[in-house]
Amino acid sequence: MTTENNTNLLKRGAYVFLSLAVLTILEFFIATGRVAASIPLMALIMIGKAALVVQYYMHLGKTLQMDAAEAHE
Amino acid sequence: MERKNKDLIYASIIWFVLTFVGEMLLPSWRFIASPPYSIEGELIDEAFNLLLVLGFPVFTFVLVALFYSIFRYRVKEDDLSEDGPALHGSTSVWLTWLIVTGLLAVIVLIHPGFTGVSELRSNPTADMVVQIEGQQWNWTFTYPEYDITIDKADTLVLPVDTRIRFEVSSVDVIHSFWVPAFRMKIDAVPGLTTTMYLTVTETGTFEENPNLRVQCAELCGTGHARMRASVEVVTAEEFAAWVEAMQANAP
Amino acid sequence: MSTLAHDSKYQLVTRRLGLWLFILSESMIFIALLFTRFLMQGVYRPEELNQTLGLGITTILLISSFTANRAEVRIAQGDRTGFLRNLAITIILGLVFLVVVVAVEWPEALHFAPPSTGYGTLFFAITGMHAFHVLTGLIILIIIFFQGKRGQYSPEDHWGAESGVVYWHFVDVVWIFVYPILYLFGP
Amino acid sequence: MSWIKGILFGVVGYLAGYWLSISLGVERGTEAPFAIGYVFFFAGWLLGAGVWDHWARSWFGLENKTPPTKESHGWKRYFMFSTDHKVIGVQYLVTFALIFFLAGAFAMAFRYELMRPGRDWLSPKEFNTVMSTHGILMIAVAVSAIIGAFGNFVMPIQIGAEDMAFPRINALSYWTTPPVVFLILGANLLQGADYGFDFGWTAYPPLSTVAGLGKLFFLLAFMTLGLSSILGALNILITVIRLRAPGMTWGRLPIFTWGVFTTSFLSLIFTQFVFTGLFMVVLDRVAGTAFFAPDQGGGALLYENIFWIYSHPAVYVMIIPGFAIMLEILPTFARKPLYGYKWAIGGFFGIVAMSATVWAHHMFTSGMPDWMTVPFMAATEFISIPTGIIFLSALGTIWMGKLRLKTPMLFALAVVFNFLIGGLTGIFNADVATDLQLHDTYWVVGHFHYTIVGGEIFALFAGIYYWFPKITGRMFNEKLGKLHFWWMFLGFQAVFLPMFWLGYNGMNRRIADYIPELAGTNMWVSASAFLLGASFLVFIYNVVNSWVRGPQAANNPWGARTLEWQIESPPIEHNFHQIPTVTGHPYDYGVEGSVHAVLAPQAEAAD
Repeated sequence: MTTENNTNLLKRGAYVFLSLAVLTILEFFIATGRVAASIPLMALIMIGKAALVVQYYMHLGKTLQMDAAEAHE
Repeated sequence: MERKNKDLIYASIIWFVLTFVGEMLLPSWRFIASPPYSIEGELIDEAFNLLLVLGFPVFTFVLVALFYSIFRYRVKEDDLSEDGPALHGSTSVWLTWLIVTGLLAVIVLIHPGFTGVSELRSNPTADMVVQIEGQQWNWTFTYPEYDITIDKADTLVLPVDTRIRFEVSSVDVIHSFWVPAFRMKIDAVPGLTTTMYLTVTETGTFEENPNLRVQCAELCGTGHARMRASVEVVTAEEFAAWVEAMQANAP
Repeated sequence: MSTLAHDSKYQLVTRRLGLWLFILSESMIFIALLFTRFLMQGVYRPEELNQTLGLGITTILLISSFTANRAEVRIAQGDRTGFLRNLAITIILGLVFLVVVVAVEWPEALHFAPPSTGYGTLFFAITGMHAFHVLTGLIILIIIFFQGKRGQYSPEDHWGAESGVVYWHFVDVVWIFVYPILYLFGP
Repeated sequence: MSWIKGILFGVVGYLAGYWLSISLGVERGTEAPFAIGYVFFFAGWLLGAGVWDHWARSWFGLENKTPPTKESHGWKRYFMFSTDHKVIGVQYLVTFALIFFLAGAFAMAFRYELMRPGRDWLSPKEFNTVMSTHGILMIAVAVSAIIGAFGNFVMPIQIGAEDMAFPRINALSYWTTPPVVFLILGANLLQGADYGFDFGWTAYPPLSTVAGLGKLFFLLAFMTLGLSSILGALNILITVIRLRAPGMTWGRLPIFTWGVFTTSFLSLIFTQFVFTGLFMVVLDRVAGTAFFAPDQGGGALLYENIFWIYSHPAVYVMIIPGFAIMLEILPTFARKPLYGYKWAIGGFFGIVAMSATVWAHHMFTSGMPDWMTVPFMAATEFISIPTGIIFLSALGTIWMGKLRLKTPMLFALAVVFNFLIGGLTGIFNADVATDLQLHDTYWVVGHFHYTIVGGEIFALFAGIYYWFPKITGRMFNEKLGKLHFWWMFLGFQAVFLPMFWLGYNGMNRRIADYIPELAGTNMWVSASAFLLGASFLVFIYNVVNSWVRGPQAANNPWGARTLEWQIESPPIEHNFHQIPTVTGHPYDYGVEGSVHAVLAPQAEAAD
């Protein structure tokens, strides 16, 4: 892994965090009634947030990909 | 190949004969020791007997395949000289097997499965209500129409030829209201009122048939085993007399 | 005897898969508990519930995930100081989260939703189970911190740090579900 | 020795936990300090048993001690925190054999009580506890024995691996089990109101939330067992996925390995549900929560659902490894390929996939709504289809074979016979109408003993006899083995066949006393039960005697083809001198020129 690559990773981490923050605040406003919407929307946001963390912070995709790449070797 | 066919034919004949004889004898086998005392009980006994009849060919099939193989193909215990033929079963064999087992499952699912459920549960009407309340470790029977409550009862009196709704509840832990002679049980769950409908068809007492008893069927603590009461099914006139006597006795 | 199984890269993937299966198994606890929430109470939530405080601790946990991610990237880069700094922030944020939940949130909830009520039962059981996971996560991160201080991890081999961080993210993911379901969903 | 150190650390941990909870303001005399104390006991036990010496020291910058090996510790390694999968396998096997006999002794005790109606040798509460102890200990055996013993000993060799993927987690999952037994027996030793647990192994609330320290012990024990099961499953899954030898493709995996592999999915995912359910009961007891208070929206049905979401898949956790051992042994002794290898694997996957969809068939009488009963009845009937595949596979394998009726083969054939009865009687339970009569009666007792004892425990014994020469390097006495088989087989039929009759004719399960009309059959069942119990004396004598002074066993006494038979008996550390290369199918009996594996590839060939 090169340093440049890692700088990108840091940036990506920040973007992911920003998205999470925005989504959380959105959730909060939905719940407190300042944005008219419903439980399904909150559920959707919640799943989206979890997917962001799982994919970009926990590298699920990468883990599975590495495994598949090996199988082809 | 020839030997294979011969074995298949022999085994099939044994299976067929065994199944035939068995199916002839099954109806006279008195597995169920005492008669049902309710319409629902008759239905459940019929379902039971039907499942026996349907299950028997499967039973004999596996049994014949198993024992035919054991007796026919047995070799000396340390004989490693020869391997058997490398059979894997063709797709058609497997598909046939899947279809046959699947069909069997579907058949028992439709009848007695679905039909049983619909017959047992489709008629929510009753001539009479009896409230059953379980507590550690005795039963309370209430006849709301007659204003009779029997606390820690030792006998449940029911009129014959009557469709009864049992409303079952519990004050402490889970119990289960079971009368073996009626073939029906329903749990008494704290916080819920569960219902069970049945039509009593025969008169009788616990002394005549020990299956005429209320038995707790869900482990409920120390006194579980002896949490029972006898059931007395009486004629309408006797029941009326009993009701009158109970009401007269009430304070 | 040298085999594929001993190859460090191969082993790393094996361990990652193991950790993921563990996470899958652990998440079943929360799936069961969160389903129970709907079964018992539907989407009922008491009016007195402090949603803003919930937002606050959610934010704390999210930031801690962010710094945990930075810590992991730093050690992969070979930047030990950055790794330790980010990890320390993560640990402090985690501690703050735990303290707020136990010392502020719970005493408050005791008033309007004691454990003897349906909602209180769920609230305390779910946040308690989560707090227990936060605690284990913190212990793991603290051990990793001191190991890192002793110079244990390298860009090539930092599985210990990676696993702790992934677990920490898992704790965060659980909270991502717990927060809306307990605090925000409502009739 | 890990045991002594573990108990020592555990007691210290318990005292620390107790003290901590008291000083945090938890009321003395309630159950909470015990529960917290146990958590610390458990941690202390694991640390003392070996986690500290061989694992945790490195977390604190200290040097780990090396795990015990045959060279360094000899037979003592069996009592230590060994990370060798073969040692752990033997530890599992012996421990669970002991638990099995102990649980059997409890069964003897309550069968003695049930010999005559009205007998009061055991008080009702003692009866309930003895019966429940038998239940939960046997559940522990059924869940862990095959997977723990042979899943550990045999499976890694079968796939050509040196060890499990995570040897230390493997040791951890074994050392998690002794506290289960401590707790269960501890509950039996308590006095007065704290004595025992009287709610069966299912622990339905509200009965299980009634006060009594013994009940808390039970709940903690069951949760601990779940933990062990999860860790073991995780290890097995990763080992099979990652550590197969070169050439060991999924299509060449021995069927036993497939069995433990598919089973492990169930353990890994569903055990957490029972853990959660029991956790809720513990919370209701010690923390005053209201999960099972009906007026708060919870209640008994909530628990029943969560409990059976685990506990029905759990019966497949028990039986699939049993099927797998049966299918492993049949080809060897019929000298024919496993009939429909791929279909059998499909059968396993079918069972695994469907097992999570049938749980509420345990609740037909629970008062759950009607719209739930019908789908669950349907799912239950359909799970007979994948089970049928296993049966055809077994029957096709012995059909036209060269059957050598050695002891392991006899046990394997008995699995077919017993499970046939167990499976067919299950149809009566699956049908809603007949289940209204049969639920919670001796019919059910007969049914699940035919499936789990007749299916799994017979397979366990088949496995013990089959792999005994490999594990010990010595041969057992074949005559005594056969004697044990026939004694156990006939005794088993005599005990459990009459139970079907008892159940339909009015004997419900878990009762300390019954109506006098059922006396004759109960007398017969009890007498047969003692006979069945006595058959294990033959087994114990045979195994102990053969282990100590049996004749040396050949490397491959059965003429089997899978990898574990191509290496020394007993295997060397790390199993293989060189990792084998798998070149063919494991069950190609009667196939010209098929070779399952090449063990030591020639140096010339590589050139």
